[in-house]
Amino acid sequence: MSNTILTRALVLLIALSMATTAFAGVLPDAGEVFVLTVLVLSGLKSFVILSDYLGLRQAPTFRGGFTAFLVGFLGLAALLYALPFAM
Amino acid sequence: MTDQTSVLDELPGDLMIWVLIVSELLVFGAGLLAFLGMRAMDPAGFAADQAALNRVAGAANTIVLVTSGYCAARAVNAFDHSLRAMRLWLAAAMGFGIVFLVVKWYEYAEKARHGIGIETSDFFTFYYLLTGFHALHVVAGLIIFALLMRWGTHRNLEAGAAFWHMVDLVWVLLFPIIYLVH
Amino acid sequence: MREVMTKTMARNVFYGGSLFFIVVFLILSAHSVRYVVTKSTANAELTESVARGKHVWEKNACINCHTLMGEGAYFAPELQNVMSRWGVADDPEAAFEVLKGWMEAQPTGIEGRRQMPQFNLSDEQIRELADFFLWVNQIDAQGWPPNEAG
Amino acid sequence: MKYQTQKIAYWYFLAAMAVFAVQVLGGLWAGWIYVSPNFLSELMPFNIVRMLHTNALIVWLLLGFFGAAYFLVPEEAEREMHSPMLAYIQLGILLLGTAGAVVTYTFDLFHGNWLLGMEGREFIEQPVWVKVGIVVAALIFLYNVSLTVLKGRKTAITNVLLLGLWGLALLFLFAFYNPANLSLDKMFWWYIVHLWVEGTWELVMASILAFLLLKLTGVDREIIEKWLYIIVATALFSGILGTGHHYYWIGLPSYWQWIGSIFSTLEVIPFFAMMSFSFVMVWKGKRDHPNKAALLWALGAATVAFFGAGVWGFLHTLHGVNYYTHGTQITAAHGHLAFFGAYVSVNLAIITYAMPILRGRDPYNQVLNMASFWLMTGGMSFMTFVLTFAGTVQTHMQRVLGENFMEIQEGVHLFFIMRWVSGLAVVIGAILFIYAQLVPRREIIEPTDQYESEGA
Repeated sequence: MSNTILTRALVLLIALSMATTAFAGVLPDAGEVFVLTVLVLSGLKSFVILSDYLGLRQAPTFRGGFTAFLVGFLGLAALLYALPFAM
Repeated sequence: MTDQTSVLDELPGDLMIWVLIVSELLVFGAGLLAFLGMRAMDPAGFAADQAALNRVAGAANTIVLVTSGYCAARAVNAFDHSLRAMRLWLAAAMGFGIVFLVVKWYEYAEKARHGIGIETSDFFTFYYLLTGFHALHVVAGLIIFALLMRWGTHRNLEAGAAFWHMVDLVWVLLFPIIYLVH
Repeated sequence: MREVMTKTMARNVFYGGSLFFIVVFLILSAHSVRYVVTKSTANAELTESVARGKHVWEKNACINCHTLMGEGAYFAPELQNVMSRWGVADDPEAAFEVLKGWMEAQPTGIEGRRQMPQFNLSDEQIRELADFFLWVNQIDAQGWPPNEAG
Repeated sequence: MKYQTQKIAYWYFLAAMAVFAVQVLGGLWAGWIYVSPNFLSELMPFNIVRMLHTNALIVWLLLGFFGAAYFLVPEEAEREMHSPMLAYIQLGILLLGTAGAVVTYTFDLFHGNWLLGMEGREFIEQPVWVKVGIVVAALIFLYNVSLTVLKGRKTAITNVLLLGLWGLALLFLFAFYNPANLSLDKMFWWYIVHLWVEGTWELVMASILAFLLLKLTGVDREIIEKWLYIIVATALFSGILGTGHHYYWIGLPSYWQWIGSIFSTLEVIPFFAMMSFSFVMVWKGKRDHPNKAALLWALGAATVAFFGAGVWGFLHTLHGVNYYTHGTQITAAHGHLAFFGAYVSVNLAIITYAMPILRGRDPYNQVLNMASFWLMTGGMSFMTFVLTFAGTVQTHMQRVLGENFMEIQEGVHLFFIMRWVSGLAVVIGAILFIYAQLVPRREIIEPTDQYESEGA
C-alpha cells in the first residue's frame, strides 16, 4: 500500500478508537445501543486493517471473504450478547 | 499452485502467511464466541468481574498497537529504497510493541495485587487465556522483527508485517468484547 | 509471475509456529504442575502407602480392564470413585476390609460374567491399594465423574 | 530398487506384518472375551490379551515407520544408507524387546521387579529393560538416518519425516518418568501418547503420504512439498495445544477445557487437508501408475483418517460432551477407526507400494490386496458404528441415569457380538493382505473394470 493510504488508515483507526473511548465515556452502562455501536466500530477498524495494512484492497475476492467472516462473527457476537435478554 | 493462474495470484504476500492468519482468526474467533456464550449464562457475574478491568489501559493499547502496525507497514515500503529507513520504522514498530507489553504487564500486576488469577472465575479464565495468548503473539512478533532487522528481504518483511497486522486485528476485535461488552 | 507461495516461507512458518505453540504448551504445563501440587491433589496427603499402592495398581495391569479417571480399557468399572461408591470414602479401615473381601472373592467363575483374576495380594498390598484409591478419590477433577456409577 | 540398502526395509516390513498378525488375532481374542467372558479367563485374563493387542499395534506401526524410512530415505537423499549393519542391529534389538515383552506379559515373569517386570502404565507396560532397548534402537536409527540425510539431498519429505521421528523418540523419554502423584503421571503420560498420535506420528504419516503421491501420481515435487508444509503446520498448530482435550478430568486447571475444545476442534483441519491433498494430487496427476492397490491404500488412509481421527474425534472432544462420553465405548470406537485409518492404512500403503519393488516383481494390479482393503475398511467401519451405538447407550444409561456399569455392559451385549463379527472380517482382511504380499508371483485374478475404477 502506498504511504498516503497507510497514513490515512492510521488516522482513521485512531479516530475510530477515540470514538469508541468517547462513546464508552458518554454511555458507560447503556446496554444494547452501546454494545452494538462498539461492535460496529470494531468491525470498521478491522475492515481498515484488512484493506490497508494487510493490503486486501488489491484482492477484492479475499476482502469480500474476510468481510463476510467479520460480519458473521460480529453478528454472532451481538446475538450471543442479546441472548440473556431473550431468556 | 505454481503452474496455474488462479484467484490466489491477487493475494498480497505469501500464501502461507494467509494460512496462518486464517487459522489464528479461527482460534481467537472461537475463543471470543465461547466467552460470549459463557457470558450469556451469567451476565451479572461477568459484568461484575469486567468492572475490575482497566478500560483506559485497554483503549490506550489499541492506539499503541495500530500505530505500531503503521510503522511496520512503512518499514515494508521503506525497504526498497533505504535499508536504514526500514530499520528505523521497524524499531519504531518494536518500540510500540514493547509499550503494549508494558501496559499489559501493568494490568496483570494490578490484577495479581487483588488476588485475581486464571482460576478465579470463568470470566478471568477467558480474560487471561485470550489476552495472554494475544500477548504471547506480540512477543513472537517482536522476535520476528528482531530477526528481520538482520535478515529482512522484501518477502520476509511483508510476511512479518502481515503477522503483526493480524495481531493488531485480533486486538481490535478482542478489546471491545472482553473490556466493553456488558 | 510472482510466486504465490515459496517453500522457504512455508518451512519457516511451520518451524516458527510450532516452536511458538511448544513454548505456550510448556508455560501452561508449568502452571498446571503447580496447580496439581498446590490445589487439585492437595486435599489428601500423598503418603508412602499411597505411592506403593499406585505400584500395586501398575504391576497388576489393572488399567487394562478398568478405567481410572476415565482412562483405561472400558472392560470393567471406573475406579476413581470406587471408595465413594462403596460408601467407605471416609473410613480407611472399612475401605481395606471391603477391598480385601472383594479381591479374595475373585474370580467368581460365574458363567457369562466377566471375570476378574485372582491377584494373590498380601494384606499389606491390599491396604496400600485401598489407600491409593482413597487418595485418588480426593482429587479435584472438575466435577468428573458425573455420578457414582463412574 | 534404485539403492541396495533399500532392501533393509524388506525385513522391517516382514517383521511389521508378523506383529500385525499377532495384533489382530489378539484383538479377535479380546473381542471374544467380551462375547463369552469365561473364555480361558484363568489362563489369559482380559488385561493380558488387551496389553498384547495394544502393544503389538504400537510395535508394528513403529516397525512399519522405520521400514518406510529405510525405503524412502535413500531414494530421497539419493545415496545409500550410512550403515546397513546398524539398521539390522536395530531390528534385532526391537524384535528381542518385542519377544521379551510378550513373554513377560503372558507368563507374568519377574512380577514386581523394577527392571525385568511389567510396568503397567497403559501402552507403556514394557519392562524397563525393553524401554531402554527401545531408546537404544531409536538412537541407532536416528544416527543412521540423520547421517544419511545430512550427507545427501535434503527434501521437505525427509525434513518432516526426520522431525517426526526425532520428536517421537524424544517424547518416549517421558516413559521413564513416573511420579507418585497420579494427576502428574497422567499429565506427562499424555506427552507421549497424545503428542505421538496427534503430533509426531502425523508428521510421519504426512511425509509417507507425500512420498507415495509423488511416486504414484507424478505431480511436481514443488507442489507436493508445499502442501506437505501446510498440512504439518496445521497439524502441529492444532495438535500441540489439542493435548488439552485429555486434560479435562484428571485434576488439571479448568482452562484446559476451553483450550482443548477449541484446538482439538481445529485438529480436523490437517486431516481434511490430507484428504483433499490426496484426491487433488490424484486428479492432477498425469501418471497412470500400475500399482493400483498402493494408490487405493493411500487414498483410503487419508479418507478413513479424516473420518476416524477427524470426525469421530470431534464427536466427543468438546468438553461439554466429553464430560458424559469420557471413558465409554465411544472412545473405543474413535480409537479403532482413527488408528486404522491414519496409521495402519498408511503403513499398509507404503508396504503395498514397496513390496513389489523390494521383491523385484511386477506391481500388477493386486486384486487380492484391494479385496483385503475393502474387507478391512468395511469391517473396521462397521465396528466403529457398532461401538458408537453401544457407547451412546452406555453414556445415557451410565452417565445420565447413573445405572450400574456391569448391568449396562450386559445390556449392550448384542453390540459386542456384532463387533466381534466385524473384527473377524478385519482379521481375514489382514491375513489376505499378508498373503497377497508374500505368496503370489503373478496376477491371480484378472482385474475387472470395476476394480480398475475403484483403484483410480
